[in-house]
Amino acid sequence: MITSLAFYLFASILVLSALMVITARNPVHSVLFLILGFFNAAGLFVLLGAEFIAMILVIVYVGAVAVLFLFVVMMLDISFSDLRKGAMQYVPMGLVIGAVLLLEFFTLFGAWQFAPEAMGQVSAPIAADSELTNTEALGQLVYTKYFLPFQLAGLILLVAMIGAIVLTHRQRSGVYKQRVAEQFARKREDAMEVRKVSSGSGA
Amino acid sequence: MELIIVFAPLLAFLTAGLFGKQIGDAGAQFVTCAGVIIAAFFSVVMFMDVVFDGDTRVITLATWMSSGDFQVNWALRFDQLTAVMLCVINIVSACVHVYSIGYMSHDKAKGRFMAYLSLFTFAMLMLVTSDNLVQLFFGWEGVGLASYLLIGFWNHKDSANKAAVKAFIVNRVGDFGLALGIMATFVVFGTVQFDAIFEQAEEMSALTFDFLGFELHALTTISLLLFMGAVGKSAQLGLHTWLPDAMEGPTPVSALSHAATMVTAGVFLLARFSPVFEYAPFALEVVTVVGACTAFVAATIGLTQFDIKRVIAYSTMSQLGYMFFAIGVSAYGAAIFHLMTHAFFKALLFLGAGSVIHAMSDEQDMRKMGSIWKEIPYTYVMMWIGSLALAGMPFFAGYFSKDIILEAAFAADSKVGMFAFWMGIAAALMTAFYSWRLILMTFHGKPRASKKVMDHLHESPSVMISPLVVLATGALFAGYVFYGGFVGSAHHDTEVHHEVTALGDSHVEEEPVDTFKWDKEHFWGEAIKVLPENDTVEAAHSVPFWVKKLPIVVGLVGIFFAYVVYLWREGLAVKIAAAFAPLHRLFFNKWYFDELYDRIFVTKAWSLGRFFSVRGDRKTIDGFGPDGISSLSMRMGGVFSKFQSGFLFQYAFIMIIGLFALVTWLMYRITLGGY
Amino acid sequence: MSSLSLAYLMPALPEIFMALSGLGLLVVGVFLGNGGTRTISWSVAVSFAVAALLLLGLDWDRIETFNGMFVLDRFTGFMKLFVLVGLITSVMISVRFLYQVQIARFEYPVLMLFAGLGMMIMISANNMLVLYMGLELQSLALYVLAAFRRDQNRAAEAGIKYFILGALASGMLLFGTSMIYGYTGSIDFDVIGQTLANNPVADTGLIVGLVFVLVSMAFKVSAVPFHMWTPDVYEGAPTSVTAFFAIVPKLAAMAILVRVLYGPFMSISADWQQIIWFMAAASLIVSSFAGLAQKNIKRLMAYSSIGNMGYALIGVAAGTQVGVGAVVLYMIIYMIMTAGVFSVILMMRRNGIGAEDIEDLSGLSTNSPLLAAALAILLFSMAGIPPMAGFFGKLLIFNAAVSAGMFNLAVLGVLASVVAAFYYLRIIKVMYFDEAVDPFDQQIAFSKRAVLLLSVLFITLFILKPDALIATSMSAAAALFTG
Amino acid sequence: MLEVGLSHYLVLAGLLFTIGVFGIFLNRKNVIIILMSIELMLLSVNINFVAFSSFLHDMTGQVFAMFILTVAAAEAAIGLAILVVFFRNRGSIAVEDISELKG
Amino acid sequence: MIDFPILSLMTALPLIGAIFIFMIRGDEATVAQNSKFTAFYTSIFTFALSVYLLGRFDGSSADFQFVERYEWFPSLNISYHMGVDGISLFFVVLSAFLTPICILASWKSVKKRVKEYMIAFLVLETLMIGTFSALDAVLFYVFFEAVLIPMFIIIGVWGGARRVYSAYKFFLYTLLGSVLMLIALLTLYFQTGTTDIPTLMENPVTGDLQMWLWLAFFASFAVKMPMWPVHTWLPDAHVEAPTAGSIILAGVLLKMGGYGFLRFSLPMMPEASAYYADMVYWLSVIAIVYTSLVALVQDDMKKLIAYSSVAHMGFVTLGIFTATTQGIEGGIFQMISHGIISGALFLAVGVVYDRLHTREISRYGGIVKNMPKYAVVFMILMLGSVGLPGTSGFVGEFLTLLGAFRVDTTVAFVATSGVVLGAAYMLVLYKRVVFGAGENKDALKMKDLDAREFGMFVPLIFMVIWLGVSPGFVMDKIGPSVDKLIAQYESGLSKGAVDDAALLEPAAGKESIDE
Repeated sequence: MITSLAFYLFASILVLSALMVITARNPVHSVLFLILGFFNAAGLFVLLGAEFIAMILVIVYVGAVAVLFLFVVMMLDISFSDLRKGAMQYVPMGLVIGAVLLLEFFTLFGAWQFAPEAMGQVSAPIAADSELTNTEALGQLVYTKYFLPFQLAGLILLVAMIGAIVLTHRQRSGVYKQRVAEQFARKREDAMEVRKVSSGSGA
Repeated sequence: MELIIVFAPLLAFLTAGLFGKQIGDAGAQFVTCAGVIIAAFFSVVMFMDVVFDGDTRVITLATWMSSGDFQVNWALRFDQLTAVMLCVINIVSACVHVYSIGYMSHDKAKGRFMAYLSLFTFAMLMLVTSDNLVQLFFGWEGVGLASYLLIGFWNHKDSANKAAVKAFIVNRVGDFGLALGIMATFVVFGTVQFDAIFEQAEEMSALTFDFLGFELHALTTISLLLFMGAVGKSAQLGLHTWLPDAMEGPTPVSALSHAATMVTAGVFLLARFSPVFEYAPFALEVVTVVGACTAFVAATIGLTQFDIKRVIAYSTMSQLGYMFFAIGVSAYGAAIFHLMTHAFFKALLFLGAGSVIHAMSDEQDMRKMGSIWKEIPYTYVMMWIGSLALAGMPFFAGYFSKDIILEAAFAADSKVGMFAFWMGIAAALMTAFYSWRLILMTFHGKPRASKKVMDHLHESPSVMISPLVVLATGALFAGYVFYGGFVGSAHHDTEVHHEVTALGDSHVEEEPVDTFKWDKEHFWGEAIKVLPENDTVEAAHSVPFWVKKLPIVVGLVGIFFAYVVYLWREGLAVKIAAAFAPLHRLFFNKWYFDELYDRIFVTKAWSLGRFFSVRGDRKTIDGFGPDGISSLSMRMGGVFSKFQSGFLFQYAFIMIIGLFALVTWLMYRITLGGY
Repeated sequence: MSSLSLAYLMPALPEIFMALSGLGLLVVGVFLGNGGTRTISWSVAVSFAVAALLLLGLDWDRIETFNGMFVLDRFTGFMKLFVLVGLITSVMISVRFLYQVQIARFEYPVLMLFAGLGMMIMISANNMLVLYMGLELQSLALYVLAAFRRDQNRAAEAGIKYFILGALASGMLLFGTSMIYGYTGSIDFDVIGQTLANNPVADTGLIVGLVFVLVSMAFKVSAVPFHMWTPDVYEGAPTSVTAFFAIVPKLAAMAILVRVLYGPFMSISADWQQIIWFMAAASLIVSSFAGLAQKNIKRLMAYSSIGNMGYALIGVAAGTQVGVGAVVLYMIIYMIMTAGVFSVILMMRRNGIGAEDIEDLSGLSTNSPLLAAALAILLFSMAGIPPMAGFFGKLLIFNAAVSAGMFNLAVLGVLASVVAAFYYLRIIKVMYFDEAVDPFDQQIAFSKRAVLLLSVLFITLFILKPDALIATSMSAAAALFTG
Repeated sequence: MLEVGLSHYLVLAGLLFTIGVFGIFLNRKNVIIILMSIELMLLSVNINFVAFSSFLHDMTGQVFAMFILTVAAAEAAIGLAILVVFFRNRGSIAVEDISELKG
Repeated sequence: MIDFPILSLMTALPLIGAIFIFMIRGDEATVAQNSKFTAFYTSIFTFALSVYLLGRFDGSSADFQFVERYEWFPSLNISYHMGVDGISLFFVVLSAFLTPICILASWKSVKKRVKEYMIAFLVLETLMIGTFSALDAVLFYVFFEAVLIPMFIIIGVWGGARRVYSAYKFFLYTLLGSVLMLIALLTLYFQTGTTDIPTLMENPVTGDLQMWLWLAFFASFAVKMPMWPVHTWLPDAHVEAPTAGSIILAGVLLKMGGYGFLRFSLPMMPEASAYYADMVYWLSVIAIVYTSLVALVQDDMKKLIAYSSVAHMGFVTLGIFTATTQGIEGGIFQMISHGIISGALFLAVGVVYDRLHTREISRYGGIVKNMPKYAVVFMILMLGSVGLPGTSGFVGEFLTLLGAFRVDTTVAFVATSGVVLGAAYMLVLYKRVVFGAGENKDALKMKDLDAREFGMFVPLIFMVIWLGVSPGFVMDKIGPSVDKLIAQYESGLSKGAVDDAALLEPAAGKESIDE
């Protein structure tokens, strides 16, 4: 019963905040609603017994991704005064499509069926009585069975890093940096020039 | 010998045509004349062989076409009919060749002209010697071509070119029928070879076959189709319009091809097909009616024309009408007889007219002639002979042949026969009238030409006159001499028979006179077939007296009227014309055939062509086809690329719609679609 | 649980080598700085070559590793081999270009290497998770490459569009995967396949999940209506990147599409055949017409690639071994043609500035007849006119369609090919019939010449011994059907 | 209804997914919102995976969700980087401004 | 029978020549000169080979001769299979005969990009010969469609003012037709498992499918022929193409359609051929009358002749689908004859076009004065086109009509009327161009044929007359093959009837049960 209530609470806040994400005028608000939504989703995951996912959702998403969003939103400092002109032209059709799509999801998900043998062929059954914590179980799988995707995830993050750097990193020409080696290599002759100034003319 | 007859003109043509520059004009004239004269000589020899010895033969030269059961050979057939034609063609042609030397002496392209004449002769010979329909068609079209070339000889003249094209195309209309006739023959008989066709004619006489969706009597259909070809070539009513225009060609051409030979090809064809026509009585009736009408209509037009050559041309047409209704009443022999005599006197008339034109510095309008008979006496005489023969005055060639035709028509004892007879009589009256109209207007009365022309007036050189003499001989005696052979009969007209035998004697000295029978049965052998019940020529010998004499009477009446109107009472002609104004206008305008055809066919063809070209091809087919599709594609390309608006949300939207559509469709199919 | 023995790693040797060499080259690149771009580029090309050799050295009979998540068989081996060939080509023809447009940064080849690695993994994936990871590895690298010319507005725009739509597509992939997982309880291809084979009447949820997966793959191969990114990205991305996009990822995406459909989902082929049918038809129609309106040759090539994917999808839709063989052959021929065409497009530079409009080719046949002739041959091949190789690709595709009874698709395909021929012809027309304009810069890198020459030779000489490649393609296809 | 089952989670995920999708094409103003919509979609996927995982008693779904989170983070990084590049060029990240390439 | 692959050699030789020309280097004039000579000698040599081929051909046999067969796509059971029978023999020879003439015709008139031009022509020759000697459907298709490429280039690069439009139209139109054929070919392949033409000919398809297949083949060949109403590309293509292009287009390319009908439609789909025969008849007849009328009003010489080609091809399709010996032999003969005559006519137009640079009929007139030789040549060709007996045009036309008459007199009747119209437009053309007072001074300044030009016409005219007088040379060699074709066709019909009966039987039985 409590779980049910919790579910409805989390779910309704999640949906509402999701709606706010896409409708809020101020992108900063959107990000904040997104964070709210993530928190609630984390709650749902806890309800489902997936504590680890819930935790990383909070840590990775709220802590990193959403903050990154916030950072970018603020950095880019976009004026949001001009309203969405002409955006309404898609709304009616979008609503219709959305409604039908939702209806389809409802019918589909409202009576979800597993394949008859689905239960029997799970490859990594969840241990029955908390022999392993959720995190331990995940850890065991990730480093053994899912070794390949794990490595790939590393590469993906590497690529993301390279990409982010290659796209945004700039060598600014007007920035003064301290170059120690240069400073040491500097000699007196380089710094000083002795000129003879002929009389009668300026320096 | 057979090859020489046919191919000597061809060789002459090739020599003169290909090497005209090398051998020069004189060389060309010599070669061509020699070629034709040699051919003429051997033709006479051949005539003896075939007619007197009955030595008919077929010489196969080579295979022409062979496709499945369709076999056509290049072959030369020499039978009595061919022999007659050979003589007529080669003799007239020889005369014309020689005459042309003089007539064309001022022309720049003498060699070309002579070459064309020889080509024409060759084609004509191929036509008459062919042993099958297809080769006949070859000659048929060949003469058409040669006539086209000759009519358009003065190719800088637009009128000549137009006339040439017209001649060819109108002839083609006839050929269209002929070609269909040949095909029908092949389909019905399984062959196009004459003997094979004729052998089967009788057994096929009840056959019907599908033509244009109708179930028609086969032999009648074939006959009518062939007749259509003949109508075109022989300028019968309906397809005659080219003939008067063809007078644009040099006069020797008119004499040779548009009087003596080519135009008679139709008669020849029908005579050749007598074994088939005999079993197609309806076709014969049609031929009779068309022939009779032609004879009449052409004569009416002849009454009103002023161009000397056109008058003769209409008279030619009229005479051809006689020949056709002769055939229509199964008097094939009579038709050929008239063909032969006509060849002589009409060629004579034409060449005489040519001589006049030559003398009058190329003037052809009779209204600008007159009072010149003293200046050109030989020509004048020749014209008289020709006209007398044409008018059917006794003892001239035309008398014999025309009379027998009219008698045969009468003797046919049928409605169409009588119709033909009376039309023929009417035409005979008019013929005599316009013949003398021609003579009187041309030679008598006051001089109406300019002084300059009158001063230049001169008699033609002997190279032109001598051929006239040869032809005049024919016009004088051919009828009398050949009457027995062509149409005579041992049973009824013994008198003529005996006389002719005596005359013919000189040619056939080695022949024992008593075994030689100079009558039509023997003369024609198997070349012409007449069913016994249709033998009108035979019956013609026993028609009532008035029938026999009526043509002479009307002829005389015609001549008399001509004198009245054109010599004794000048100005009467105008009054008569005014009195019968509508009729005169009708006649003068050639019954409006040209205008009618122009309106129905020529203009329509052009406007239809333009319609198809612009509205059909460009607007409809291209408009809805390639051009339409391509512009539609371009427009669609524009539409599709407009979808590519550059707006991200739209792209996403389209993706979502795609997804949505697929999901919805599948769910519909699975849940509701009863899958 | 098997240890990480060498035998365990062997089947993935080329990939492992690529990963290591990528890491190594990255380090080297950092030391060399951007001046080392050329060196790194050629090193990357060499790495690809070595990987290809390693791949050839392996036994291609079906073998699985990494707990059944990675598979090497004739099909994957063959496709990966050609992916590597395409990668080598792409690197070769882009080196000079990077310097020309001043984006010579060593990350570029390294990213290509990682993208390539992602494709290799993706092709060999035997598990939805690996598939997703490979796909993302590839995609992320591609997003960056698209925007690589960061000082240029159009490149950045291309990057954004590609990225956002790509992310949307991978969201769909995941959503679909989750449904498949939810139905079968597994993400392994083999298990999914087994489950579906046991349940011939598939569940709606599963099919909808498949639709989502298919849509994301359709996005990768740019099938209509999920193609919207293609023209913009092709036009906006730096030309060398466009060349790369056109040559390689399509091949990889088509390979994995085929593997997914003909592997786990083979038993419900009746369901997905219709979806593919629809996508193929839509691609053919849209690309052929939209191509007519293009002026930019890169954009035109985008539509051309959409159309070509349409043809390949016809083969996919056939649902038969012949169909798959045809797809393999078609994709390979398409890749080779595209490589040739893009090497020409990369040569289109006038006074140091890239020319991208079709009109810029005006009168090329007088200025450089050989180049024009080569391009004409390639374009005729693209239009599917015999005796060029492109014709045989289409021939096999249509053959597959006909033998699967899909006449309507075959007819649509040929009709679309006629419309498409129009825009290929337009380029030829511009080159041959129009008046000459200024000639292009004459200095052309040897590598581009070589690629062009090889491509043209392949296209023209294919006819002499077509069976070599056809038979191989067919046997590659057979690998999907024996397992 | 009160008993929360699998379907509840799935429907919730569906709802979130739809909202995410809507966010993409209804938004005209700011690309960042689109990125956030994508995050919402990924979240819905994660809910799906975790829910299935829970109800199937199978860890695989959670493993998958974990990797999705990882990749999503990487994606976000790349996406924002591209966005920054674009902003530097154009001075705007309004969706309607991203329309130079078209046709 | 023969120990070296003559057909492959003939096919490859021009290509080798083209490669040779491709490698010629040097300054422009030298390249042009050398290209011309290389092309000419290559084509002459090819022609010599074709004469040899003709000499070695066993006219009494209906079999394919000079057969070569090598593996090509063993995995798909498609092979490189070449050979000729009586039907294809003369098309091969015709191609080889016309190419040197084309090259001569372009000797002076083509001034730009001579090298490419010659390459295009030699490649074209390769493809033409290949098309007619291919005995594998896929191989045939490869050659058949590849022809579009050089022709497109020829029209587009060396063509007239609207060349681009025409080149596109030509290319896309014919491509559209042929791709549908490709699908049909594949279906045929799927049904029978082979693309080998002789095998397919012996095993005609039956049932409903062939109706569709036939239509697909028809789409291709009808466009190529071209038949009404898909003919509109032809006038445009002809008008804009350079002289030699028109010669080849009219002389050979149009024949591919007719050849296709004979090779594919008739033997492989006999029932459908019989079923659709009426439609073909009427399309042919419409083509004859309609396009003749259109030809009548053209102001452009080439366009007029192009329309006349459509009309003449109408006779061919008419003849072919009568499925009678005369019809088919006539159709083939008509194609050969038309190839020579219309090729020569286009050449004749080219001669004056080279001098006056206009094709407007009204700009000419009276040129018989200054160009008597030309007038004679043109006259003979014109007569050939009109179908005067004694020229090759007559034989084909007459035989096809004869065949048609056997089958349907109404059709024959209407078609024969085309003969009249044909005479009309050709004579009017001739009159307007050659005869007349000659008001255009430029036209009267034109020089007569020079030796090269005259030399080109001589063989053409010789052929026109020789084939007209003695067509047996050709017909005898065609005969056995045509007989065999008809036998196949008829056995296919009867077999089809049996099959259909078998198909109907169970249905009938079922019906009776239901009742």
